[in-house]
Amino acid sequence: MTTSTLLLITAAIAMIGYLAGSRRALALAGGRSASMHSRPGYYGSFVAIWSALPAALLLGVWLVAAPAIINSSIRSEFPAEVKAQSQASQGLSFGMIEGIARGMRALSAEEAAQAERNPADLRNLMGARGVAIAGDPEAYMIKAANDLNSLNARSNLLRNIAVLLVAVGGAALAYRLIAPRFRARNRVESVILASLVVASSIAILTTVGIIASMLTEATHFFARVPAHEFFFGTVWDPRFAAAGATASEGQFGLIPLLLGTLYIGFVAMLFAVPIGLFAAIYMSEYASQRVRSITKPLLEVLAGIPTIVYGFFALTTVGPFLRDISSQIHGLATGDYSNFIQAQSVLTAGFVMGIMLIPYVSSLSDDIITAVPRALRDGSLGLGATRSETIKRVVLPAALPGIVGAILMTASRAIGETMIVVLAAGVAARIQLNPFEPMTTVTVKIVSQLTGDLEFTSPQTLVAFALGITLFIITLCLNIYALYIVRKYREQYE
Amino acid sequence: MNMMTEAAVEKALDQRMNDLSYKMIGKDVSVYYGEKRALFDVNLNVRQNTVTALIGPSGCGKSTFLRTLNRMNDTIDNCRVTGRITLDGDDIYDPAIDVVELRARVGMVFQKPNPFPKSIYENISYGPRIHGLARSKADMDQIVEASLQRAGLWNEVKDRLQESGTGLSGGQQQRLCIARAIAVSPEVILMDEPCSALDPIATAKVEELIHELRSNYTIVIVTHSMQQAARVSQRTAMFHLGQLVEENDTDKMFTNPDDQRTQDYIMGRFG
Amino acid sequence: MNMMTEAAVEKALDQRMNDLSYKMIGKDVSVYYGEKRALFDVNLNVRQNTVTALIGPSGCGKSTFLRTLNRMNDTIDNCRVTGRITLDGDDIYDPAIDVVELRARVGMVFQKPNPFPKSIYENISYGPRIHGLARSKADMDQIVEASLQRAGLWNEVKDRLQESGTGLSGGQQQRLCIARAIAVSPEVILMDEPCSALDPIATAKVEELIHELRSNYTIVIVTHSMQQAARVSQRTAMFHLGQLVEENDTDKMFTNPDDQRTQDYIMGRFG
Amino acid sequence: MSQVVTPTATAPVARTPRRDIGLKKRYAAERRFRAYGIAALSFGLIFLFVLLWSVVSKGYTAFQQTGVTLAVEFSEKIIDPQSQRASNPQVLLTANYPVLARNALANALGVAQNDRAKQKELGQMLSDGVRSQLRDMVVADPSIIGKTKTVTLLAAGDIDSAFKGQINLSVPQENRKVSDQQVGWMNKLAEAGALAKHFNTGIFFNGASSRPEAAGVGVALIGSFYMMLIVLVLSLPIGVAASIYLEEFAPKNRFTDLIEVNINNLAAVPSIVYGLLGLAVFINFMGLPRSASLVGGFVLTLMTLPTIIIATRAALKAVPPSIRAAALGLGASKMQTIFHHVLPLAMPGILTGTIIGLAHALGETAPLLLIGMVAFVANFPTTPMDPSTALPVQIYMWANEAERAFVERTSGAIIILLLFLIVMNVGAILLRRRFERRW
Amino acid sequence: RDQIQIAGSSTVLPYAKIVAETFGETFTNFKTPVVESGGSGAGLKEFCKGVGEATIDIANSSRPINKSEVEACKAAGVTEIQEVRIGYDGIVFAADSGNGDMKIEPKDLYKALAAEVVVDGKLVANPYKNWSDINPTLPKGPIAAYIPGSKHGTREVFEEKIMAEGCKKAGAADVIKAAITDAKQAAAKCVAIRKDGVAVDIDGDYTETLARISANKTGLGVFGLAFYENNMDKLKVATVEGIVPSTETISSGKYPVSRPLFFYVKKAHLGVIPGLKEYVEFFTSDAMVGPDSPLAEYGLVAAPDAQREQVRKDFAAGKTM
Ligand SMILES: Nc1ncnc2c1ncn2[C@@H]1O[C@H](COP(=O)(O)OP(=O)(O)OP(=O)(O)O)[C@@H](O)[C@H]1O
Ligand SMILES: Nc1ncnc2c1ncn2[C@@H]1O[C@H](COP(=O)(O)OP(=O)(O)OP(=O)(O)O)[C@@H](O)[C@H]1O
Ligand SMILES: [Mg+2]
Ligand SMILES: [Mg+2]
Ligand SMILES: O=P([O-])([O-])[O-]
Repeated sequence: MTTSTLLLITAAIAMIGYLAGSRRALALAGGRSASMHSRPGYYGSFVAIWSALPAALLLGVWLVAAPAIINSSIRSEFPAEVKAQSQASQGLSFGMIEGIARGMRALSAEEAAQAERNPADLRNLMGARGVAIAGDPEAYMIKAANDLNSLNARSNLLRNIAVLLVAVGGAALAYRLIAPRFRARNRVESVILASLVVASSIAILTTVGIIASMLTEATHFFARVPAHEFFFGTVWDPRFAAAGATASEGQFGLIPLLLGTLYIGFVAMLFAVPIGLFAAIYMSEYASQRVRSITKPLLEVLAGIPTIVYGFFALTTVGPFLRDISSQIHGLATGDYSNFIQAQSVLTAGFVMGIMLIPYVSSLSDDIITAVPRALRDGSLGLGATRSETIKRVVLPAALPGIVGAILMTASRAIGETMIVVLAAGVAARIQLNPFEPMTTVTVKIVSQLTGDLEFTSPQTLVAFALGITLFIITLCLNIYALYIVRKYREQYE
Repeated sequence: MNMMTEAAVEKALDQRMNDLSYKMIGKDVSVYYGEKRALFDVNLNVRQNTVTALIGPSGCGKSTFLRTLNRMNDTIDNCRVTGRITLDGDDIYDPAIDVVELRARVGMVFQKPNPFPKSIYENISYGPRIHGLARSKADMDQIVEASLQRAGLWNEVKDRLQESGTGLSGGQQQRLCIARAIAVSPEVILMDEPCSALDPIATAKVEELIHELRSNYTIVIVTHSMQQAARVSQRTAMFHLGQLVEENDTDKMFTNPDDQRTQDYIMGRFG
Repeated sequence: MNMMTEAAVEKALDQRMNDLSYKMIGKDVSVYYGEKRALFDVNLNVRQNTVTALIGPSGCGKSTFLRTLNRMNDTIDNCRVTGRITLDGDDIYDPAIDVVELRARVGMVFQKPNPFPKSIYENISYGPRIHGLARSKADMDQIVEASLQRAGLWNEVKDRLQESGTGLSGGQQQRLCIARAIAVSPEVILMDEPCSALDPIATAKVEELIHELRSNYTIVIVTHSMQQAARVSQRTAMFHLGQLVEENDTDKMFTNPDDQRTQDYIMGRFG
Repeated sequence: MSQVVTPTATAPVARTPRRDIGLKKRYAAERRFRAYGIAALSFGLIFLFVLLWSVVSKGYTAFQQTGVTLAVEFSEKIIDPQSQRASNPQVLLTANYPVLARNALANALGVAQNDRAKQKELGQMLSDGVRSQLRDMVVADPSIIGKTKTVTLLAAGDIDSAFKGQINLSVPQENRKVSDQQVGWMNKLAEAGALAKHFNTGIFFNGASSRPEAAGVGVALIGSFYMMLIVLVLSLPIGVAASIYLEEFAPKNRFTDLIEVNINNLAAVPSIVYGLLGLAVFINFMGLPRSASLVGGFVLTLMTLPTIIIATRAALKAVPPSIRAAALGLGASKMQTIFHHVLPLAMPGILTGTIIGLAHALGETAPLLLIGMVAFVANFPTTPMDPSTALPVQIYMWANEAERAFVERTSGAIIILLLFLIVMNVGAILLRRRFERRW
Repeated sequence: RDQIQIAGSSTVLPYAKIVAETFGETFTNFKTPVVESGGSGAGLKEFCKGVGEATIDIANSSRPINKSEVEACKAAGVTEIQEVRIGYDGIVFAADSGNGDMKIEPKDLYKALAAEVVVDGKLVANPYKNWSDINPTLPKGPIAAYIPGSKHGTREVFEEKIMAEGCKKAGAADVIKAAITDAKQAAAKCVAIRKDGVAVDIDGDYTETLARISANKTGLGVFGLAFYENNMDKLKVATVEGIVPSTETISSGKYPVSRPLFFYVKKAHLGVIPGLKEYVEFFTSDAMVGPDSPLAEYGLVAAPDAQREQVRKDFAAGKTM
């Protein structure tokens, strides 16, 4: 029986439990289910949960634990000289044994016997069955493979019995608990609530994981580069240190990257927020249902275009266009046709990124604005307010928390974006305030330091982790501030 | 009740007013919600400086008619109005008409109180501010206080003007909405059951307000209370199943109506 | 009015009931909205199979008290209740109590009609469905029809059961909410001004419903109409500024109240 | 009977002077406001069309592929000179099939067998993929050996580009990859009808290849499909469940505030960091295989979750409390209230979050880099545990290829990705429209 | 695991892809290897994670593995690493095809791109604006150069073979040495690139450089030979010290700017991962990396015969680092 059949059978038991539980509840109620605490379905679900949940848990544990146990028991049988090798190479041998075991299952009984007698034949025999193994196996491996196969078979049998027992047992236990005053709904709901909690904890686990996966490497970085040079440094110039010819350490100033991140993000928001918000307002308040139902998904396509497309769009179209137009303007004004907007610039990146971000603002805001009850609009319109006054003073304030949520999400996306910045604003880390000049962002550097030719043990690569953690903390602070603002201005309608 | 004597005075006044011009004229007004027809060729005129009461069983189209008078029906997606309604002789459904101005001139108090989720102060000051009716903060404070006073809410909320309007009790919200509407001093005030959530004393206060307003404004009020209709209005219109059954002097209506259905309704014999 | 004679019969009945146990007992109930105290140590008991009317000026705490009886106050963020309220002897604020079951037993009609943005049919059938009160589609149809009939809405909506409940007129929405509440046959029904948007006939219909329900259910009703309180209730409680001023037999209350304030309020002398 | 008064019966009244409520200015503001709306919407749409146009105009040619139809002689002399295929099937696999194709081409163009230089140039006109194409034919049916069959072979990528006019043929021949001789042959074949453009099914169904003419997004499509399925199946329920808990159940305190802020913050984590996380957790810790779409799906799920949670929470917040009160008052449990009333009303917002989150996940490359999905994968994955790539990865990799023929294919792959996106979102968009209601 | 897993350099990727694909077609009982891209450093990092089925088998690299990396490898249990040199990558300078002939000397490029140059015996911030300011034979337009960003190994080669060389030839090295005693710092000064936007770092691939050159016609870009050969119709290549870059001039060592390419194999995996040994043998065969092979056709500069033979021998002998 494979795992999926087992799961199917467990599900079937749960299903039967559901039906039996509901039945029993109905019977107890004497047909008047109102005399029971909960609806029959809840009793059914209660039984089903008690049958499926422990069984699934057991199965999960088994799936994790059994291979580990079998692995160690096979390894304990390894010949002494193999045991003397490192854990890693033992692991490799085990991998090979697994391959052989897979192959043995494909062989017929006599072929298997032949292989056991003469290990040198094994590779050819298996090759003929389409199972590739890398080299000629050693003699002990065939025995181990056979052991592995039989252990696995035994474990699977045990597992199936245990899981099915638990499923049936759980169902029976729960079934017996059914009584008129038994609060099945509450029990079922608390299981649902527990699963909601589990779902929310994934977000927390993710955070923990992100921090943990960056922290050790970041500390390695700070062991090599003083923290103050990183946090307060104004020059970003990590020298190339691969082959060591010019192996000076370089400078890891965070400030230019941070400024670039905030600046480019700001410019992007400058395009995305007004455009997205006005588009949302127009779609939800002015446009006909038809127009809205077409334009909204269309705008959403903007969020799905891969960012590399935006990047090349900026690189080949927007950047040169801005550069040329600036030189024309400059020329008309002063007679000197030199451009004041660089082809790669904060403006180019902000603009193109802004386009990508439009749907982040527009679609969600549109939903939230639409959800504002009509009575509020009527109240304002009935006082003689124009549509725009109603929107500005009544609808938008009422929709504020959602809109701020959308804007925060947009800002987050702007901070996390790489490809557009690389292609539109370049990778030069500089401190300056002219939007027509290139700058770059923290994210860009995280990606490029992680994916380059750089020696992975060097601070040049490790700095990516320090950058990641720092960015994480800075955006956290910005978000806390945003939450505070929302709380302050929230208007809860009835 | 001392209102009855007042009503007599009103009646005399009414006689004089009768020959005054109509403030609003509705001719062959029909309203459709999608396929469903909610009003059937209603012809009803609203006299200047008069209180007109609309009565009729629930669902007969009173609110619908009221909303046609300041085009609040426009905000309902599938709602369609035919016929002609004029305000001071101008067709309000004329595309050239300015709905915003119309609604500023024809104010409305809705059946379900709908305070903005803002502070009580802002609820009231909202209208005056958008119309630019207050020249200064002091001016505005004064408007807010006066409006709340007139709606009989001032005493209850004067210490909590900065709290949210949605945190008020049902009756308080209703009075807040009345105060909000009168704060912009419209020429015509449409009130959809303004006293439904009010206790007798608050009701009396609102009725007093209506009396007071009447000399300068035109008022149309929907009410389910015959007594209230009799007390506050000079003219009464009776709706039934989307049709205007009868429109008449209030006195006549309640003593000797022309239509049998009116008679029956007032006597409580159908609904 | 023929109700008066009925009221006499009721009175006789009431005498018998007086010694029956209380359905709900409120002891020293206080409610705070944040800092603000809305109820001050209210001691009010609700008798079984009796209609109790809550009266008092707008904003005095009637709705607040009503909401404490089925813990709807729980849903208001900053609201806090102290004191003890029991239903059939069980403290309903006991952590062990199942609020859901409580609310299924103590149903509520809100002051502002709040239909679900679903079809009329679904509005009514929702409660019975979650409580498993219907065994079949036919059963459910029957419940829906009966509830709408009893709330006096059936004739108006029987052809449009699949249309949205939010597309009804104000009074229709109110009756829809009444129908929705009685569809789950709770033991206690709390009604917050159930007739505020209803015309006299619809009101009469609802009052008739209350009469009818009374023999099997316990009813608490908030009303602003003294007449209504007199007509439908056996017990009346008068609130003022968050305090329970007096609770008494309705007859006594309206003829010879113990408290001066009650007297004044009923006479329309304050509010 | 209603009293009918004709409007004409009323005498015109002396109108009281109208109050000045600043209408002129307010209307100007109103018009401006509306114009901003139209401008904003048009701006977005115009750029969408500009982008689409720039992609489609460059990429539509990728859906055509130049092929050469030739009479190929499956000569035994070349395939199996020693006639040992019966005993050793291996010879059929290792035979020199490109020679068959080259000979066929030489025949068609009348090039002598012994002109080595010309033969080499001829060979370059055909794709290297002819080897496996012809081999597969022979292995499938060894009886064709010795016969002549008409076969359509892929032209080499450079010939394809030249034939589509994408190589500048006006530069001296040493500055381009196709020689004048080859161009001459190409034109000759085209005139004879042997060389023509066909619909390029390979771009949809082939796996990755270093030869542009044989390269396709097949593996990437499957990988993206698996990943999107995983993302949808995991992130939507988890995201909605987490939002429900946080918005409706969680006590409002510092800790839940922290969680809220933290989730918002997760949205700002650069996507490559999710790759780091995936590498650490799923590959190094849990021991899942590299380059597998399962891991990719998990990583993208984590990346998408914040988007869905933020959108869902905003939508839940926007549901009026009166609806909740109505249901609770009927004795619905909180759970029932939420699942029966609140969630359906919040559905449009949830679906928007899903649409945007999935769109983002579909187009993301960086997190896949560290878990080994930015890779050359030629074998088709059968399960999500097998190595595969994703559409944006294929686009990214093709965009970095040197060969000219990959330029149009890059745009072609983008078109395929957008089509995938549209197919993926259509359901959600329709569903969202059903849930939208105004009240 | 029945599939070879390779990761590393994006420069080696195109070659590895060709080999992998041909390998898969030739050895039908093995699956086609998976070749990841992601940079030499990232590839080596994965390589040095340890041995076992969960780790990669081969790391491609456009630079030799570093000592500290070998140590990190050892620490993780990857003790036996076999190095395979596959050939050379030529680095060429090219401009848009619309430009006239370009002849580049390291000293001219140094003057055009250094942060500080020597004028009248003194170090000053680079004053040059136009190519022709430096050398009248160069084009008239403003200087613009698109050079590999510091994440690329090519950058190092560029600094070593052009900047440092040019620094010496232009006589700046002596002036710098006179001013700065610390040899390391002096060397760093020599290769410091100007930061006024004239020299633009490219962290992306050559396609990006090509796009930038198409958008800015007077710009000079740095490309790999293979990339250039595929885009000859759009590019005009520059001679360096009078030598035209080609596979011949590079393999003979006449053209100065090139770098070796490698891959690294885990010896421990050789007997365990099916096809691994065969793959390496296939890769190093003349049919793949010889002068007339598909890789050479693509643009790889083949190593001299003796070197290729040595590589094969070393691998067969199991020579580790
Ligand atoms: N959510 C709330 N937040 C703050 N204060 C509230 C809230 N709800 C009610 N109040 C206040 O509590 C007091 C009692 O309100 P309640 O709604 O109980 O009055 P009520 O007797 O029902 O009045 P009405 O007849 O007008 O409905 C009022 O002063 C009201 O403003
Ligand atoms: N938005 C709507 N969509 C569809 N039908 C509607 C809508 N609003 C009202 N109706 C219907 O139109 C009719 C008239 O409604 P209206 O609200 O005018 O009644 P009403 O006289 O105000 O009643 P009530 O006293 O109950 O408020 C009713 O049958 C109602 O159901
Ligand atoms: Mg109404
Ligand atoms: Mg109330
Ligand atoms: O990817 P590279 O290591 O060759 O730059």
